[in-house]
Amino acid sequence: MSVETHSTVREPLHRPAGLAGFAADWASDQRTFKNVSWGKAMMWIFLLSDTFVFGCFLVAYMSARMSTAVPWPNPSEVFALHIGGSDVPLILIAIMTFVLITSSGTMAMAVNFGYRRDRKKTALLMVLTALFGATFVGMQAFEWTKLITEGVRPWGNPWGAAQFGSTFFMITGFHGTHVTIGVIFLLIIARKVWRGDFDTERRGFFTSRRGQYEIVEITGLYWHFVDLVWVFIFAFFYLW
Amino acid sequence: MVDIRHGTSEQIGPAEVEDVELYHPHSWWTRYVFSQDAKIIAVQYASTAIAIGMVALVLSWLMRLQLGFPGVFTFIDAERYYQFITMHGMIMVIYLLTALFLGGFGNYLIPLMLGARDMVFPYANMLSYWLYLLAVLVLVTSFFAPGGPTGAGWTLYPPQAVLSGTPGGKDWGIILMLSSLILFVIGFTMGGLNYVVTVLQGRTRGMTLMRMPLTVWGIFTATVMALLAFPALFVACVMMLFDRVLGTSFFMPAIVEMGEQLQHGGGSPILFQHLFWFFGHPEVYIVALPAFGIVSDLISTHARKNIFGYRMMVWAIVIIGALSFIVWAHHMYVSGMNPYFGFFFATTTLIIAVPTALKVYNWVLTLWRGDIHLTLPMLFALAFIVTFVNGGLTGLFLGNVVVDVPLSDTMFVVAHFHMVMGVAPILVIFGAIYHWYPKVTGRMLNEVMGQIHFWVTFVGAYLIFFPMHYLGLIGMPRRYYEMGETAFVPASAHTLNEFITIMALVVGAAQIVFLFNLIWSIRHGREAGGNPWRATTLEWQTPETPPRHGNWKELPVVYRWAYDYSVPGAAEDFIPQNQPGSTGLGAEEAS
Amino acid sequence: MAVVVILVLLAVGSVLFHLFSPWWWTPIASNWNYIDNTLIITFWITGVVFVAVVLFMAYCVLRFRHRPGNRAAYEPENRKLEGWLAGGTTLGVAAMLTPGLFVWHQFVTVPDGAAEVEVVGQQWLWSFRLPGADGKLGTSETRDITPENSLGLNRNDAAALDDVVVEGGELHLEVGKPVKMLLRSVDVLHDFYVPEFRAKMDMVPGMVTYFWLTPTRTGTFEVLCAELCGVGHPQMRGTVVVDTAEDYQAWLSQQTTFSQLQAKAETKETAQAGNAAPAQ
Amino acid sequence: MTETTVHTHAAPAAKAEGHAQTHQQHPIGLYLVVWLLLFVLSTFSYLVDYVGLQGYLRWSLILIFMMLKAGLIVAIFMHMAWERLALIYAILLPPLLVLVFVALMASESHYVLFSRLTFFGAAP
Ligand code: HEA
Ligand code: HEA
Ligand code: CUA
Ligand SMILES: [Cu+2]
Repeated sequence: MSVETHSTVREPLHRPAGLAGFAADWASDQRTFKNVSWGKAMMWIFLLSDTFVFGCFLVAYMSARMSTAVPWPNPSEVFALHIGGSDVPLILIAIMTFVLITSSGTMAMAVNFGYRRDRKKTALLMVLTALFGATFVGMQAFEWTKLITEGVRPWGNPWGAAQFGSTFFMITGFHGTHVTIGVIFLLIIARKVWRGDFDTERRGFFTSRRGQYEIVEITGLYWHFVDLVWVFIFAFFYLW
Repeated sequence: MVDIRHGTSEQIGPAEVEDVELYHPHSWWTRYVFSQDAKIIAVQYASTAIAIGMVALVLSWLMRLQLGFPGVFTFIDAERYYQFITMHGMIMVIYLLTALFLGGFGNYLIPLMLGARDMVFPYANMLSYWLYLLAVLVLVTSFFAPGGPTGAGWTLYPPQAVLSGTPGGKDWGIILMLSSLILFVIGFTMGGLNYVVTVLQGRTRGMTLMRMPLTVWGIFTATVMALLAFPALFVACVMMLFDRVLGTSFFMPAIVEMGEQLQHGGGSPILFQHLFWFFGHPEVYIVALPAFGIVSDLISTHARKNIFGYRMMVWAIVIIGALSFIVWAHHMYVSGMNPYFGFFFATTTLIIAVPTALKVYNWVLTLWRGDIHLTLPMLFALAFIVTFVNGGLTGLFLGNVVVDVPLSDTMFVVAHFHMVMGVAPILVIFGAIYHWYPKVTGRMLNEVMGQIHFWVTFVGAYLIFFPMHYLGLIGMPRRYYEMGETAFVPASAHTLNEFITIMALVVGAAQIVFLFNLIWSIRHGREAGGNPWRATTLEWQTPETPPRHGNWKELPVVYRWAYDYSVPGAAEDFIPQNQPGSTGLGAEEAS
Repeated sequence: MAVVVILVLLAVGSVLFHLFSPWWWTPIASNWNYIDNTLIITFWITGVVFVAVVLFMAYCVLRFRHRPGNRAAYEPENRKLEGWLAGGTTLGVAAMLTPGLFVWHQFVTVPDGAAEVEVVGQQWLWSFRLPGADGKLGTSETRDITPENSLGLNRNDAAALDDVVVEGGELHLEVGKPVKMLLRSVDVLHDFYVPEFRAKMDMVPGMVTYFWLTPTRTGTFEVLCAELCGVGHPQMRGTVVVDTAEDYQAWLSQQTTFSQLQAKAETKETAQAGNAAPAQ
Repeated sequence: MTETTVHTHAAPAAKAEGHAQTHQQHPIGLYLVVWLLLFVLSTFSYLVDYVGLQGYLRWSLILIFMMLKAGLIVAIFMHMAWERLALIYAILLPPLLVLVFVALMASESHYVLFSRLTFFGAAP
């Protein structure tokens, strides 16, 4: 009976799919998520945790809105824009939504080209994504200034429940922060891609780990998550 | 799939990921201070936690002095008293227990026990510690800030927490407290992701989840819970911070404070309580599950017997972890929440008693027909079972909604959670330190000092908190700076209070013996050798002791579960996990 | 060996302490002896379990402690035994929970006849309000609180005008009559707690909470605040007096109603105005 | 679709850690379709408000569109559809706890509101 030494790396055993695979994976050694790298697993679990953060924010918002005896300002009027002599409800928010979705599309493609090791396209698409993200944040800033000039404050507003302002600034602010961080990361990674770090497997400055194109997909996961959160904010905050 | 209890190399797949290249420190700073080695980070975490824990311990003496001899120690006025209990509670739960179990033991044991070289993301792991340290420092500064630390109680219930009737409410205290917590959560998340991913993705060949030592199971489950529970705390802190500094009204209804109308309106204090306990209850199990896991290994190792009902133990841990997210409102039975919640939460709460009970049974059944060595770790393990069962059972009083009505917010609650959290897991920590100190330093802790420490701490702590239940039964409320003259409190109760205080001081003194032992033994302790307890788990099979950066020369391969003690037919009474061959595999029972 | 002795001592000692120590709850003065009974049941079940577990441990340590040449048995698991233990525990838990839930149902369902009494908490004193002739409590509003209207009653609410207001004084209850305690706070959390009544409930600013009870014996009882409400928390005491029917009526007749209080305030103001006029 | 994950060039050639993974590589066309769908769905949910639907219809529509969008993003853009069940369940089950929280807090909020409307005069 030969105990094989560590260095030999055989072709991994074929793994069943479906529920059988589920059981097999959890019962297996080394890795529970087969074919999932450390970085990707980390990002997924982080996103799970972040889901709870936004979940709690939304729960708090729901409770505040459902338990206040004061009328809640009607978002579709508050967020209306005066265009061509008529108020178009929620239009800005709609546009923001589209911008963010678009950025998700470009991000998805960036990942794709990344794995094809097509440096230029990947970097360009990521920069494009970052630009859309920045646009989103910009429009958010516009939205904030608009509301503030109309007299909305964290502690009150002209139309009704004070919690309207507080929850609005808190939730969109927190989401905006996520987007901003995403933009920064996108730009950093884009630069690395452009420089070809991932072809030469250049080591990270802090972590001194070899760079992989997979980082593009991981950044993508984060970015799509930000978009995902917006889907819920859009439904619960603006459409309710 | 590999059999839980044993396997031959044929059944073990090839390495799926290539061996990581370690980060090589270039300077003394990157080696010992800004180290990315989980073992060093663990020691940093542990020392910081113990240091701040000592502060909390001293605070507990001051509190006891006030409760035992009201009016004697005039420098403890009401304000200070409330600041003391708040800091005492918060430090003990978050900055001592959580940090020590997950950051300390987690960092040290997970990679070693799983046969990994290090955590999967050493850099984030390092950041985690430094953020934790920052959080601690922010907390400490609040002691020196104008107005002092917050005195809102560790539950920080608004509106009181941010009003002038409470110490630190309108000063810096509460702001620093909340900021510190936010930092802690962020820092912990970095570490937590590390622990979870290392357990899920960083195990060595042959190490299946069902072969992990229960220690890892406990810490792993607790970390997952923390990653899902801390967000609620984070959100609650952010919102209260806004209420305090921006004047929002998340938790603030219309309020007349000392005859003056405040600007707030429409908020709901109950909302904070729900957010807090949605975090808070999982939190108490976060500090309990690692203790469960560790104590299982201590008992098994020192009784030279496999842990009884391993699978049951694992499932119990997982089920407790899951259930603990739907019992939070048992802290709010008398909070004025929707009274019909009582039915739901009382039921879920008492259900948790069943898996917990099974763990207790399996611990004692592991002793049955064992070969019990009464070493220090074993003694502490036994003490843990006694105190935990006692505290857990009083939990059933409080969980049973009607019974909680008279007992809630009395000293009975204080006695309950000290017995179950302030004593039981702490005893496990001590046992664990006596158990793993040889691996960390290469030397044993002094036995005599250890015995003194054990007896005083165990008996003393029991004498502190067992009688305390009856103070609560009389009706003595908690968080009372002084009972004063109260008709229904007999004079004898005050005598009991004095007794408790004296015991607390005695037990406290014993901790100083322990600390001295910790430092003294680094130099003068008996040489331990690689595997002094003749244990099976991987951390005892490292080539060097203390293990070097990277832990192994060549990664170990695991052929059996962690509990092959006293296997029939085996030469030794233990078989290390990385020992191949089918000696006494107990294959019969396996199926 | 010492361990065995200590473990046995702990188990036995705890039981003896429970039986013979002078520290026990105060004599009950309300209908909630159901709660006491549930508590007793819980004490017995958990007590048995505690003693059993600890003594079993002590026995194991005594019987299976290490002696040269000993070797532990190899016994990974025993499904049957674990099943039985799980079942037994479930029974024990059920035995405690079931009566508990029944009593809780009583606790949350207020009997129809119950008279309403409002308790108002503020840092750090208690005030009370009883319905006037109309038997109804009027609405209130924290925003309306002024020095004259310290409980913030709603002047425009007819039901409020005849309400009896007791500021910082004693609360009197009629023995044998179920009362629904409506709890309100104007600043922070408090908790209306009378140990002899067993029942307690937080008072939450921004909403009104409640519990009900029937006083079963006359006497004077101390009200404590059982929710941390700032530095004055332990000083926040009050008094509840449970009266016979006639004593209660006698007390009630001496109380002032909201409208009377308002009137007093008015006259004061006009008086001041009068003095003020010639001044210029 | 799981077989897409199985073809892995882990193999002896496995170099640095990341290489043992499958690459989530899928036809661009698919992305474009999803992209389009997301646009359409967003437009729909916007129209729900624009047209001014109310009551249950509004809510069911909003929630349906929301879930569809979320589903598409997670399944396709985040490649969840191609991951193995082990990961899918690990990530998608825990959020159920949040749902429990939401449900209970909804009921709690109703209770608080009821209390306020019953006992308080003018709006706070
Ligand atoms: C390590 C921490 C820890 C642990 C493990 C527990 C465990 C439990 N706790 Fe405790 N609890 C706290 C820490 C902890 N608690 C803290 C810190 C507080 C106060 C917070 C504050 O307000 O400041 C608190 C408060 C608290 C309350 C709120 C009291 C109040 O404020 O009014 C309640 C109510 O339900 C409760 C219940 C329980 C229950 C049912 C368990 C169960 O999990 C116990 C299960 C264990 C057993 C039951 C023992 C083993 C079982 C057997 C040996 C067999 C039993 C057999 C039968 C039942 C037949 N706890
Ligand atoms: C792990 C948690 C923990 C621990 C260990 C302790 C330890 C102690 N606690 Fe405390 N306590 C709390 C958590 C804890 N407490 C909490 C959460 C509250 C609620 C606060 C609030 O109401 O807001 C509280 C409140 C509280 C009160 C109630 C105050 C009041 O309501 O008025 C009292 C009163 O006696 C008290 C006393 C003590 C005493 C005498 C000790 C100890 O002295 C017991 C004896 C000592 C030991 C068992 C050893 C412990 C050793 C260390 C901690 C050293 C560090 C660790 C190492 C060296 C490894 N504590
Ligand atoms: Cu009022 Cu405590
Ligand atoms: Cu709890």
